[in-house]
Amino acid sequence: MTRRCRVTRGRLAVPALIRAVLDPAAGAVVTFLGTTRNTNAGRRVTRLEYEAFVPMAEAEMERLAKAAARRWPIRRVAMAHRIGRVPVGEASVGIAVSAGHRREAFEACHWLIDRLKEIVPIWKREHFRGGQVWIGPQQGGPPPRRRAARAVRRPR
Amino acid sequence: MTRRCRVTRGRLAVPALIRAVLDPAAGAVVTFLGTTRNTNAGRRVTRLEYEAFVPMAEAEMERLAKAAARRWPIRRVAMAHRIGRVPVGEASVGIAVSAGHRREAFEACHWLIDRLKEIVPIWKREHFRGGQVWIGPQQGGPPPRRRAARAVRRPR
Amino acid sequence: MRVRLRFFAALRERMGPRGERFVADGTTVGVLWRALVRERPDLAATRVRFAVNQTYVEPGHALSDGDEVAFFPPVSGG
Amino acid sequence: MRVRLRFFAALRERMGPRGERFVADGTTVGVLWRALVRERPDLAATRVRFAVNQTYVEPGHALSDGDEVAFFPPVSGG
Repeated sequence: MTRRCRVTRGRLAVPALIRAVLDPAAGAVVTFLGTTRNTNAGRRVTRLEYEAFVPMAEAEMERLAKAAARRWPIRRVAMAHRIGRVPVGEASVGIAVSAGHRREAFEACHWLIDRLKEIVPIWKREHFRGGQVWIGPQQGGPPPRRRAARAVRRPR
Repeated sequence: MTRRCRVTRGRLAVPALIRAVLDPAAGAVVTFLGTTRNTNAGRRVTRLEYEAFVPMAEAEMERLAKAAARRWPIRRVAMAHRIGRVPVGEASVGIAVSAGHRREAFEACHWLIDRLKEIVPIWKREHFRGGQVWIGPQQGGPPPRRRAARAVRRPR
Repeated sequence: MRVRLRFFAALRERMGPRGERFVADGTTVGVLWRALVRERPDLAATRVRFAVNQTYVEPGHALSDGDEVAFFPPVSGG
Repeated sequence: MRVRLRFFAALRERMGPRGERFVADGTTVGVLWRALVRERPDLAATRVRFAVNQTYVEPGHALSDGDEVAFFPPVSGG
């Protein structure tokens, strides 16, 4: 199983991601793109900003790709995660999987994005109208950053 | 729900397919590509050749896109099917679905390709080393075309 | 009344892409197909679906003058 | 022995991206974290995971001289 996992800056190169998994023995390519949505939890999102522990994030993505290849008969995997600012409508993450048949390509791709969100060391900060906040339960208690906490409560 | 369904000649324009479903309210884009595999049922495939009842195929794809939007909260759908010759490794069909969240994008995209294969009036003829054959149970009885039937049995 | 015929894939190779037929009022798609099979017994084994004016119909669908009737072998797109 | 520290996301904003620490032989990652929390009680509520030399470890993992210890808030990539 061939794999190519990268953390990158700037727009995700989706055609290159797909080209990386094309394979004469594959009948199916499934691609997932995660894009910045303009709303989240009732907030009007203006952009996301991603930070990664780059070498470990790439190594963890490689491990996931290998694990997927043990679970499903897939041919190739390509994963890319963008860091820095990601405006609304642009992709922060791309995962492409090729396989002989479509079921395993769909299942492996879905599993990879689920697992990526759980374990790959990447963090997003959401910038919205009136503030910003780290996403994920960063704290057991209430949000620590006064500006963000205040802004969440600001009526629109 | 916005949709764009086309039967086309020449290489599938995958970036355009994905661009057609980008949406500021979408957090997920799932894309399926069906590609010509170099083997099928033990035969060495050299290319596929597709034929469609073009206006009805486009109308049926539109109907499927609408049906998917009734079953899942999706944002946009783009479907394209290539006709004519499709060499090994190239895509014959592309389906892109955007949605607020990934689960519905995966499920709708998978459902759309399953249904497309069942009902959209498109047919493929497989060209392989030594012959050619229409795919699908075109006949209740044995393969009708002497050349294809003979070739299937030819040892490699 | 007159109906236009369309054939696809393996059926097109045997019947040609298009045809025309005069049928009695009230003729159904299934009756029309059986008439074709009587003339071409090699079609008898063919699994076929019907579309009239680009919409799938059942064999009991009654034809109207000017209809376009399409005969499909099992589809295999994707 | 000397270990290098790395902090990310919300933790990086409080602690800076990098640090260094001298610890007794056999010190575990969990013990090191509790020492940091004693000095910075505002960290007490933080949910944290640990990686040593770019591999996830449990709090009971014993450190070695020269290790790079990374402290992660819950990840939120994708």
